[in-house]
Amino acid sequence: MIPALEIMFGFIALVGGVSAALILDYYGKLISLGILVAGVIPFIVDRGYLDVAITVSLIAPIATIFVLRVVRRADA
Amino acid sequence: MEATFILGLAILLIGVLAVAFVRPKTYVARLINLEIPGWGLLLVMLAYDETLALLTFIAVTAISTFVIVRLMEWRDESC
Amino acid sequence: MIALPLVAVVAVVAALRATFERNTARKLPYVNVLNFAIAASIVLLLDHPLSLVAAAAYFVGSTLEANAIASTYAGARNQ
Amino acid sequence: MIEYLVFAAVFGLLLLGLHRKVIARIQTRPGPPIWQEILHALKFSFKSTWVPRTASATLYVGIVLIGIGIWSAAFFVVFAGESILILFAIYMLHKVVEHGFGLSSGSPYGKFGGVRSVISAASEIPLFVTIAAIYLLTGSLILRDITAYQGVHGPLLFIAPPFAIAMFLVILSKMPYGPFSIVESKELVSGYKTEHFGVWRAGLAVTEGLKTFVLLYAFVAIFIGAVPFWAALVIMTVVLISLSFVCAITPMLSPYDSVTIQGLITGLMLVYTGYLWWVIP
Amino acid sequence: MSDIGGVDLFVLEFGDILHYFTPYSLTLFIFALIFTVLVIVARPERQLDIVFGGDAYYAKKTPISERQFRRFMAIACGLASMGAMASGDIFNYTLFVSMVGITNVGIVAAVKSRHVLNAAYEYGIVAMVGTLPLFGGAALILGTTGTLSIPALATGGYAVPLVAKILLALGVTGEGMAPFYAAKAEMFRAPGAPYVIMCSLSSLLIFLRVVEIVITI
Amino acid sequence: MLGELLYILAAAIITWLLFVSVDIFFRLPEKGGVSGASAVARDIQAAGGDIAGGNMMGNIVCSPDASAGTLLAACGVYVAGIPGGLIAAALVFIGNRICHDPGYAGTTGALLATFVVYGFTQVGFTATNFIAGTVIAILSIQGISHVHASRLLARLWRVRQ
Amino acid sequence: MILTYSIGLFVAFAVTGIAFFALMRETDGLHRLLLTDLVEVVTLAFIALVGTDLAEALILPGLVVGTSELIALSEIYRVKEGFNRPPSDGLQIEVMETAPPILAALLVGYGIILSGFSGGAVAGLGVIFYFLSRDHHERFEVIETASGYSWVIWIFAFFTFMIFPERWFFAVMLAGSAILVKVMAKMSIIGTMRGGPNV
Repeated sequence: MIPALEIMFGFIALVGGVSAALILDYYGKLISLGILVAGVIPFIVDRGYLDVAITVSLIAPIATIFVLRVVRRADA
Repeated sequence: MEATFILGLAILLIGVLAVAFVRPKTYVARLINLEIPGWGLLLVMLAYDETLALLTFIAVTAISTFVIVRLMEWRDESC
Repeated sequence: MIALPLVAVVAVVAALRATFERNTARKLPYVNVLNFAIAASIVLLLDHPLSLVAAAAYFVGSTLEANAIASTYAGARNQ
Repeated sequence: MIEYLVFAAVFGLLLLGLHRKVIARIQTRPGPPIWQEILHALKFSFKSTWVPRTASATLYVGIVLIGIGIWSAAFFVVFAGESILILFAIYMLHKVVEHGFGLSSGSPYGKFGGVRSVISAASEIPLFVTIAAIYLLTGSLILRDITAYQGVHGPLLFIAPPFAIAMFLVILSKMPYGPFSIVESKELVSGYKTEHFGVWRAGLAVTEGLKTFVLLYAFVAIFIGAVPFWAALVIMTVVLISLSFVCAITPMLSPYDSVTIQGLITGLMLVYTGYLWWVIP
Repeated sequence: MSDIGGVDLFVLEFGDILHYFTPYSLTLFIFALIFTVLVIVARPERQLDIVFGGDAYYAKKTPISERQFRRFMAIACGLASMGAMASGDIFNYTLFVSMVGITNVGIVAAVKSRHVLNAAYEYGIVAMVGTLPLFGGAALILGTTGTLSIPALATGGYAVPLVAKILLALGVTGEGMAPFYAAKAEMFRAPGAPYVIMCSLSSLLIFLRVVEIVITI
Repeated sequence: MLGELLYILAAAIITWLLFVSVDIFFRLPEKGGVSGASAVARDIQAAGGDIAGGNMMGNIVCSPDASAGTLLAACGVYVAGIPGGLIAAALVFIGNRICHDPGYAGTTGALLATFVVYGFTQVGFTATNFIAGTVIAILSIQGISHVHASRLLARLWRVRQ
Repeated sequence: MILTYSIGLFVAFAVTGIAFFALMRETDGLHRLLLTDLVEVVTLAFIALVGTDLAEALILPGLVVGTSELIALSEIYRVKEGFNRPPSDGLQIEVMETAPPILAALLVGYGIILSGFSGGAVAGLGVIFYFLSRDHHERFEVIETASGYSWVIWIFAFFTFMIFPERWFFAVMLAGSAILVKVMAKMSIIGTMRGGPNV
């Protein structure tokens, strides 16, 4: 991967991480987490671990759904 | 010294700070923030090509998230 | 080979807009653009039959996530 | 083999009797005869014996055997000049035995005695520091090598007196009627020993005798070096009398203070060890 | 290797993983074995509680189901401590130590007393945090020397960083020794003597063993 | 460089027309498929947009629709030609089922796009042009201005009605 | 390489300090539990920094230990605080009707390909996710039985290793699949946790 791309995807991941840390709203946090994952996936793919990328991108929403269960309760 | 590794460490650091000094100080916020350092660690593992460990780590993190979620549900139900 | 940087730029723009959007439900379309861009860059990064599956898995997974968040958000607001 | 053990146990009990006598004399009481502890052990051997209904029978009996077993092992380790790390281990594991004694009966007094013995973990740490320092000085933990080292350089007692003091305190914390014997303080009746009677109590007495002998003998072997056996016995008696003096003139500390003081001593030892480590190479 | 625990009595090799006994670790191993056997055969005592200042007392009983669970946990704890005594590999040792931590929590977890459970929870937190220095120390040793085998490290030629040793000792201490002991001492209030003793025994054993390891490597 | 950019722009326009028409044909703007889609639509309306366009955008967010089908079909054509496009259609079908979407907009879109993309690769385009083009097309709908995009989509929807 | 390791270690120690500081200041029980989960991540970071094949092999047991402690502690916390009313269904959104079977099937399938502990964890996650969307009317004895048999197979595979070393491939396959089933069964039971109805 050329450095420019690394910087861009890394930037996406960092934006996701920082905003997940700073945003106060739960839904906003979860969405930021999704942005973080979006930044991470290209790095996995770039190293050629496609199977890992598939599994990770399937597991990430499951974790989010788990968290949503309590977010829903905390929110209601 | 590659980008993946540095990025991983940065996210790990951000994540740990986010969990340690969580805002707002609720269980749910902390639980969500807990995922951030996990992704940082994932990138560190990726930098060293530890894929099997990485996969297991992600699966197990999701499971432990679920364990805590379940605990919080019990709590909400009983309080 | 300008397609990949173009897609990455779109991804960055989408990520920034999603981050700085205040309304939760209106963040999601931006995230959707981000997902498109990432799925495209998965395929563009690695020209391999499995990367099609990876792109689809990523796209479906993140769409599912967005769907779940939106539905929960809607459910919470209706109450 | 067995005759050594018997001798050690009897001599240890005799020392304990002497201990009581000295304390009594310092406090201007007549005190029991010196062989009182031996008589105790014999008396209990012939009293009627059973196991309390609330007790966990196997543990209740087994712990007595384990107590005798570990101190016999310690005796042979010291006698054969093996690693003093083993002695250290047995000394620490004795705490588990006390704990077992206390808990196996189901009596609240015994239980509190046992719990207190667990709290007083601090008493073992000075010994650990001592052993680390000895390793630093002599480069070995095998008792033979330490004795040989002392043959060349003179007794460790004069080379590094603070460690002798630390070891002295360690032995002190296991002596009855001492300032650190919180596990046997009077508000707990007899502490962890409360519910063991009859033959079991006799076994406990044997354990105590062996323990006293082994610890004092180890003190002589580690800090004085190779001396004839009779001389070792004499030195042990002298050390014991000095211990009795300390026991006689100090009050028993509360559990909290006891732990604090032991912790302080450990800290001082650590500082001294660090100093030695700095100086030696 | 340096012979602080005496000469090697027995070495068993599984590839690069090995188990060995010195007289020292053998002593500890036998001790663990004896207590494990005791746990298997002994029945728990019926603990009497008196109300201080009065004549009233009542006996606590350990129900069968609770007893089975706790016995199982105590046996597992004994096996884990035996493993920690016999292991010749630092990482295996740390694993056994953390297993001891888990089983210690398990031994009292079935007790339905809020006081004991509180103590167990506090202890469990400390034990879990203790895995950080424990694994961190082992990983540091692996990272700097490239091996984890205790005999290999003991032959010298490897510069084991002091901080790794300190971390290792700190981790074991965290699993239940002096400064963090306060929570654990409360755990011993639980009835069921043979099982509770296993808690205190196992933490003593792993501590004694780490002393040997830290001095040896 | 510039030529490729032009190709990408052309591909963006082609895919835009393709998936918007398929989506509108499958009545995506009519109502939100899941409650989440309706929520998105409502918030877009609250910001000054149009509910019909908002519904369509919400549906695009919540389930792989024709645009996703187009993207994945282009990817499929890029990695494996026509069979790749068909596989992509199958994957989109599975994705639809996962996301509780009863419709067939995504699958149809993917099948159509496979042939369209394949056809255009015969006349000088490359599949990568289409991948990037789809991303730009979706950016124009979802990522520039929700208000204007929803109004535009709503106007197209009224034309179909 | 050395520089990388040093920087990594520096960050790891910094992170440890932060985590311990937070843990020190925290008094609430559940918050402390969450922070210990954080500490576990930091622990794994220490191991991962070593960066060899051996490190990968060491992460797995580290994970096992961390998870089991977490599960044990959460259970103790539940009992100690007296949370004894099982939670009702929490999340009624549309995707929970359709997504779990397909995703679970995918994860279980991939887990079977992966086999071993990693496969077990992945597949177990899938099964948890599946159970989450159902009422718990599944027959847990069946799962327990499967787990027991798989344990036997695992032991059997070990003996095959010992006695017929030349059949190592067979033994590896046997052990891998057995541990897969075992871990999957255990993980899937987490989903229901003790105390609920039909358990």
